[in-house]
Amino acid sequence: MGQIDYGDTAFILMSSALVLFMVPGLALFYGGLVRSKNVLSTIMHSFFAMGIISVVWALVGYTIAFGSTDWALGSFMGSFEHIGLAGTLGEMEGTIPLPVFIAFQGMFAVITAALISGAFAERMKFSAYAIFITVWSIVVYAPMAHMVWGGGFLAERGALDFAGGTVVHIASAAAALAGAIVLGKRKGYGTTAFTPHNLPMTVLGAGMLWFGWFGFNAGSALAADELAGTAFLATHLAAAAGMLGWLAAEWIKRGKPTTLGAASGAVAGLVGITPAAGFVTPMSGILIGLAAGVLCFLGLSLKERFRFDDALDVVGIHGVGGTVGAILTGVLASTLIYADLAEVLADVGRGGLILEQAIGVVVTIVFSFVASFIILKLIDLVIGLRVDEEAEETGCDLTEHAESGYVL
Amino acid sequence: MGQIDYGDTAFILMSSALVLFMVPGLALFYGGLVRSKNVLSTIMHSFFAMGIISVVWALVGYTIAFGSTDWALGSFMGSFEHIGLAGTLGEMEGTIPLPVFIAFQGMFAVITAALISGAFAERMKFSAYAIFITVWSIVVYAPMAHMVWGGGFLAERGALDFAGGTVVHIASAAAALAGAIVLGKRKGYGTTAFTPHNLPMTVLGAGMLWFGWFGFNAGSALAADELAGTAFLATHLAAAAGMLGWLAAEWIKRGKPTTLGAASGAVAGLVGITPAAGFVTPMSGILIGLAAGVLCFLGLSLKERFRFDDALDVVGIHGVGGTVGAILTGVLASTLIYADLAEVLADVGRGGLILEQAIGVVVTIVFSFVASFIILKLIDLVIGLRVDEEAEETGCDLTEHAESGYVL
Amino acid sequence: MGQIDYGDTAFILMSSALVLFMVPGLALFYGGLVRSKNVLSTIMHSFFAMGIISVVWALVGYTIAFGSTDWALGSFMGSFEHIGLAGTLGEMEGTIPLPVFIAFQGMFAVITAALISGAFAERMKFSAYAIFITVWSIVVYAPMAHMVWGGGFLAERGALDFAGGTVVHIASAAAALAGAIVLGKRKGYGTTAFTPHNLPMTVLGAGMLWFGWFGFNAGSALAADELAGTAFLATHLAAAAGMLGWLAAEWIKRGKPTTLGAASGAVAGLVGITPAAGFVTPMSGILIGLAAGVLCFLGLSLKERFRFDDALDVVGIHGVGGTVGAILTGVLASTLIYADLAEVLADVGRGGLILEQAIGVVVTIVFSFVASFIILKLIDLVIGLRVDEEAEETGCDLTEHAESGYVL
Amino acid sequence: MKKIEAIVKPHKLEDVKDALNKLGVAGLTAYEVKGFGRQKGHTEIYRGAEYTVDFRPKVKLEVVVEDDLATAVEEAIVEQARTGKIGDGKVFIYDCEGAVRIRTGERGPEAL
Amino acid sequence: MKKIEAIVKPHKLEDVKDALNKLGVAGLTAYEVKGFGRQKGHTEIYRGAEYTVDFRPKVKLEVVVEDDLATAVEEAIVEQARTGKIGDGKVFIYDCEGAVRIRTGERGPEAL
Amino acid sequence: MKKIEAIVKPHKLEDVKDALNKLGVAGLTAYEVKGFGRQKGHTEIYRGAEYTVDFRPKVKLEVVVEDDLATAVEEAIVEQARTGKIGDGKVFIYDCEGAVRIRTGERGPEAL
Ligand SMILES: Nc1ncnc2c1ncn2[C@@H]1O[C@H](COP(=O)(O)OP(=O)(O)O)[C@@H](O)[C@H]1O
Ligand SMILES: Nc1ncnc2c1ncn2[C@@H]1O[C@H](COP(=O)(O)OP(=O)(O)O)[C@@H](O)[C@H]1O
Ligand SMILES: Nc1ncnc2c1ncn2[C@@H]1O[C@H](COP(=O)(O)OP(=O)(O)O)[C@@H](O)[C@H]1O
Repeated sequence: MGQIDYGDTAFILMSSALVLFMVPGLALFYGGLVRSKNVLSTIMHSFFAMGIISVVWALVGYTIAFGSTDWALGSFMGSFEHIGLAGTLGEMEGTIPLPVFIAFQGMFAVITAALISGAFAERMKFSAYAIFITVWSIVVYAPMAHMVWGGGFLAERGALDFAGGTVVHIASAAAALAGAIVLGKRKGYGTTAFTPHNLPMTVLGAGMLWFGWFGFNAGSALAADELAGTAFLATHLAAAAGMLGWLAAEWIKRGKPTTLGAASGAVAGLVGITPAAGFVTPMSGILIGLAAGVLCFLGLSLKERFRFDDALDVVGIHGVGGTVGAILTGVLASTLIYADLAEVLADVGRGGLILEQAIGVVVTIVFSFVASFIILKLIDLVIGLRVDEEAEETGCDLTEHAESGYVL
Repeated sequence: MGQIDYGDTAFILMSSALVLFMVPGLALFYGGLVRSKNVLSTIMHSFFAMGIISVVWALVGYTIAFGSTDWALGSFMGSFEHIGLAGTLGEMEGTIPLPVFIAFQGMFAVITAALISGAFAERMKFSAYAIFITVWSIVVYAPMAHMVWGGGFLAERGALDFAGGTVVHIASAAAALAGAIVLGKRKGYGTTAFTPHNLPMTVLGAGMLWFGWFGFNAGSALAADELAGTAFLATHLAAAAGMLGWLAAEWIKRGKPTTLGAASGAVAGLVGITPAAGFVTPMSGILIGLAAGVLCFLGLSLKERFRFDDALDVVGIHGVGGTVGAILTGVLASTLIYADLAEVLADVGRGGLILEQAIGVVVTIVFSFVASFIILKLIDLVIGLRVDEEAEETGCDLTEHAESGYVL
Repeated sequence: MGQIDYGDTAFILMSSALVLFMVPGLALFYGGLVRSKNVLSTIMHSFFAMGIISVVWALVGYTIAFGSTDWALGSFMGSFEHIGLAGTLGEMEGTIPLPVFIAFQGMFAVITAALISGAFAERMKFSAYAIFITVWSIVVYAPMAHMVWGGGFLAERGALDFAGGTVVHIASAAAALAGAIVLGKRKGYGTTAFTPHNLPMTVLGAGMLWFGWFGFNAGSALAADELAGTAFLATHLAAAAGMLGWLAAEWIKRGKPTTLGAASGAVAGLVGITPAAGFVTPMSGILIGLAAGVLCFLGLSLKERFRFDDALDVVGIHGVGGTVGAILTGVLASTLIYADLAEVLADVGRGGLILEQAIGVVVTIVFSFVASFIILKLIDLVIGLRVDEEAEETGCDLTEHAESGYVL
Repeated sequence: MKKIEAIVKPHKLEDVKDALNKLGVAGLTAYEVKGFGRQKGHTEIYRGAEYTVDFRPKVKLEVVVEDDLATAVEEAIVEQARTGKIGDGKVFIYDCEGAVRIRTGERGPEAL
Repeated sequence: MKKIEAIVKPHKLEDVKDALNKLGVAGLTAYEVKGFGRQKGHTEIYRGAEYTVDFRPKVKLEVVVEDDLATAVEEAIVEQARTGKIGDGKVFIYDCEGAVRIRTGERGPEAL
Repeated sequence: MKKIEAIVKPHKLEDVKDALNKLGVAGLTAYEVKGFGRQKGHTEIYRGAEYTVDFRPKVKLEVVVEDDLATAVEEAIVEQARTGKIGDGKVFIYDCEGAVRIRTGERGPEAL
């Protein structure tokens, strides 16, 4: 059992707080993009995840993700030894107390669930949403975390995912895609203008996300060491370059650089660097950010081509960005940052590593999409997923929550 | 004199920043709940506390709270040796430099004063408010902090209050109750609808509070150690469970779960866990949060039953939540987290501990209520507490500050 | 090469995150002050700086600021050895990894560029703005940072600037002055009312700035030690006193204390303490804050006297506040905090130190003003600085970014 | 039919609506307006500069009624909206030539 | 000239505008209003207390047209704005005595 | 009495108000509206998608005056609100049958 380091512990405690802070950030990022009659229901999607997923994490999520691999299903999920956090007091995870690690990882569970909700905006029943993310977090997220970080089979194969490119972003985007398909389009989609009602709110949300992402990525070093430092810097530069990439693409294709583009591009860059942050040099962060910014901008057209109503572009940003990041992690991972890489490269070569990354992406998409699809269909059967037409017209704030966002 | 630990110091510095950040969070939490014509005056209540109380803390508050107990009134207030922070440079508090401790504690003084203002919203003169919180912080808060944390008589008796259930929440709620009574009801109370003007603002405020509360509770360990870690996790789970408890109660009683309910419930859970965070296991955090969430929801009806206009429910949330937390701290305190507890239990038993907690609550309520009542009456006599009728109708933003919140 | 300290590293990583968070804070602080038709373009000024300046910093800014002094122009700028961050991995800066220092300093480059934009609000072309801050950051900011912090000639002379009174605040204010003059007044200046459209947004921004400033000033200790602690406390008290100073001046001169005054005064206090934070006692923070609060309030009249349209008072707050702070640093620097001061005082005396501070101020103003003026004139010649009249009337959000801030 | 427009203090809207409802008025339309009049405006202060704002927040309500109800409506509004202080507002009466209920196509007084 | 005022459901504004435009109406003015009528309001809940809100969001549009276009305009509005559900709104017709185009000073029907 | 309604560019409101005030008009009412007309709208871009917005922000003001002041008021508005560019707006004149000052109960021109 490790010896506690107070510096590392301070850092992960604060990183946990930062990741938690991303959730209200996401609430605002999403909330500003919908019409004002749905601002609260959209914000509630993220905010409520802070409640339900945190409790679920303590009860069962943690043990499924990080319980022992030493049982029949150990490649896919941890054993139930830590149910209700049993046996976690007084333990260590490296140089930090285990409860700190549990808190840190719990924040990831929360934000991942919340990310999905961007595809559900403006038409989903709150009760259905509540059930969905609860089940999803147990059945999809926790096993995914186990497979990649908890010693499960993807970890075994050697897929690199520093802070959650697959586990967080691709998994949530695949669920979002399932959601957009099962829910169907918003009333008026294609004819009515669904324009953001409050972009300053969205930019504030993006600022909070950027800020919190330092905890997400640098904190994933689980220590306040040089690795945390390079991950921090790579994260920052990727966000910056993501903004520039998106703005450049937009300026060329649409003639104007937009504020929403700047915010979206920064998020795209952050998504892209997530799997890579602890494996690449800071300067590679610029490349990854640029690529993610441009490709996510182009990825927006996916929903038009395939005609699904991913209201707030979870697929376009987290799906595309996560995939770009996962692949580029394979391409750009550097022994300067990740010494063990030398061995991997000797073993399977750069091509083999990239292939492994691609396998991780595909497994995640397939698993999360299929599972999400099934869960959603079941909920739809039993209680229905969608508010009725009139409620959609009135807005979900009033019909689902009996509240109005603004009385200015 | 202790040896400095840079990890602990880093943690308390950042915790201090987080606690400070709760104050603008509170400003928005409260600000969103009033009508738009009072948004600035309500925000100003919290924001101004950051100015006046910080300075007052450095000048006299700190020495009253943490000056030596070694004089005539030592059971009730510290000696004046550190007036103007005299003799604090180069000193240590455990493993952190004393100035860091002073800053950390100063933030508590600020937020406690600001909390009261929820009961004053929409009708109090700014000048009266400014005088009130200044006097209150010196005459009520600093002595309370001394009695509980500074070696005063409640500390002596063995009351447990990790991060301020009594000192912060109950003390401010008792003052709020006095304020609601002395000020009287808002014009139109009972006939006009006093509905929130900007709930996204309130939710953002709640998010900032949750984030900052990690500094508040985990920081109260004064070290980045396992205690900080369990306090952090207990705090997070209590907030989450508080949200769930409130929403469940609301869903059952009113038929809808509301966004404001989610935000209020999270705050209730955070209030409830405040005295307990460093004495209970993380899983107990869930129990305390649930209890606080449900009971604070029910506690809202107090103001109707007793017909006082506690505009933003300081009594219902901080009073009820603080009391629930203080009592449950006695019930759930665990030797797993707080080894010294064994001795206390051997001494007075669980019942004795709970009794001690109850005594702490009662002393705080009586002291703060009576003192606040007297201060308010005196101010009312001399300069008047309340804006005139027409000003109330126009809104305090214009009449007290010559400003408008929005020109959208 | 130093030994890494995890506590210090944790602290500077978090401080870097806090400084980054000041930028969306500034975006909102400024954004709330303009008319709603310019809210996004104003926010974009700050937000975009997070993108472009971060990348520019990694590419060339860092090496110009902190590259070796050991070459021909070493007194004015660093050598190009670290272009593209070459040769920075695996290095240390004191007890923290060099990449952490690079990230921390990069945030300063971002916020400094963003600060200038307050003078450009409501009338500048986005393309011209983008070019301006890019060039300015390379040609003005990085050399200034070198001269004061990187071993350049002002450092040599002994000017004290703990966290950027000259480098950040005076340099940006001088550029803002040049901008206000070259751009000219907003259409309708003097006849139309340019009143803030969303003061709660501005107060939130001020809260974020206050919070982030702890990273800015305390982080400038580059360690989580007692110096960081006193700098933290001095910063906090100066912000508080700045608010009180401004409010008092305003209450006397205008008859009302305003919310915007509270926010502006806090920022003024923070600006004032920036150069001083690591050289003065916490109690001196109160004096500096009070002075900055009162003098910045009075400094607002400069723009009326000299008839330039510094839309959001960069000169009045950052120029005046930075100057007050720089001079008072000379007056109040204390050997209790800064032991090496004894030597300086022995050498040149208090008067000599103050003179040196004044020289630092003058050099910064002249250099930044002249360079900014030239850059702006060149951009104006080539692509034009200002949107056309009709665009100004419609608002820059629509014309520059094809977006609307609100559809409430 | 007559159209009656009233400009009243914002906090009087509910009372007026309730009174009209009791009179048998089945519908009305209201919106926020800025009023300039004898009631003087106010001063706002931002960064030390004073701005005079001449407009006051008011609510305007419009109701179309059959001719014979017009006087009663007018009186009810005046009664409910009066505080006796300057700025209480006005009632204006206009002629309305036609009305249609969109849902049913009913015309004239039937449509109200 | 006639002034036609219509109170419609907010999401119908675009359709109505397009229809009028096709009829040759060159301009119109719209704004958000709160409507009270047969369509009942809703309940909001804040901190456990229930509030009844009687007003519904509507959009009012106004268009001044030459006399002979009035009927067509009225019909187009009714057609486009109808959903058949309660709360579809009303159309009111008034007489307009004069019109001026500010830019040119043109008067009467020319000004429209 | 006549009711004069004008739709003008938002930044002209203050000038118009001042001019009417000089003419002896003691009160008026204004509010923000969205205007559709010859002045074309604009395009907004969100996440790569383009949206056309046909409506422009305008301010509408209403003033009821005695008959003999109507022409002067109309002219003053046209003069102040004119920029000569498309979208300057319109003035419309209507008949007003009655007016009441709520505060005093005064009726007719006295009420203005
Ligand atoms: N001639 C007018 N035309 C249109 N609106 C008017 C007129 N005169 C007053 N108003 C409206 O009535 C409101 C109240 O008028 P004011 O002169 O302030 O007080 P009072 O109605 O008590 O005489 C004004 O704010 C304005 O909205
Ligand atoms: N007499 C009236 N005068 C003015 N506006 C009216 C009147 N009656 C109804 N309205 C407006 O028309 C809207 C729709 O009326 P309502 O009675 O709810 O439904 P419907 O038009 O289907 O009968 C109301 O919300 C209100 O804005
Ligand atoms: N027939 C009409 N009825 C009502 N409002 C109109 C009408 N025509 C124009 N308007 C209003 O006048 C404004 C200006 O009209 P527009 O045709 O754009 O320019 P201009 O007045 O210069 O001819 C429009 O935005 C609209 O608000």
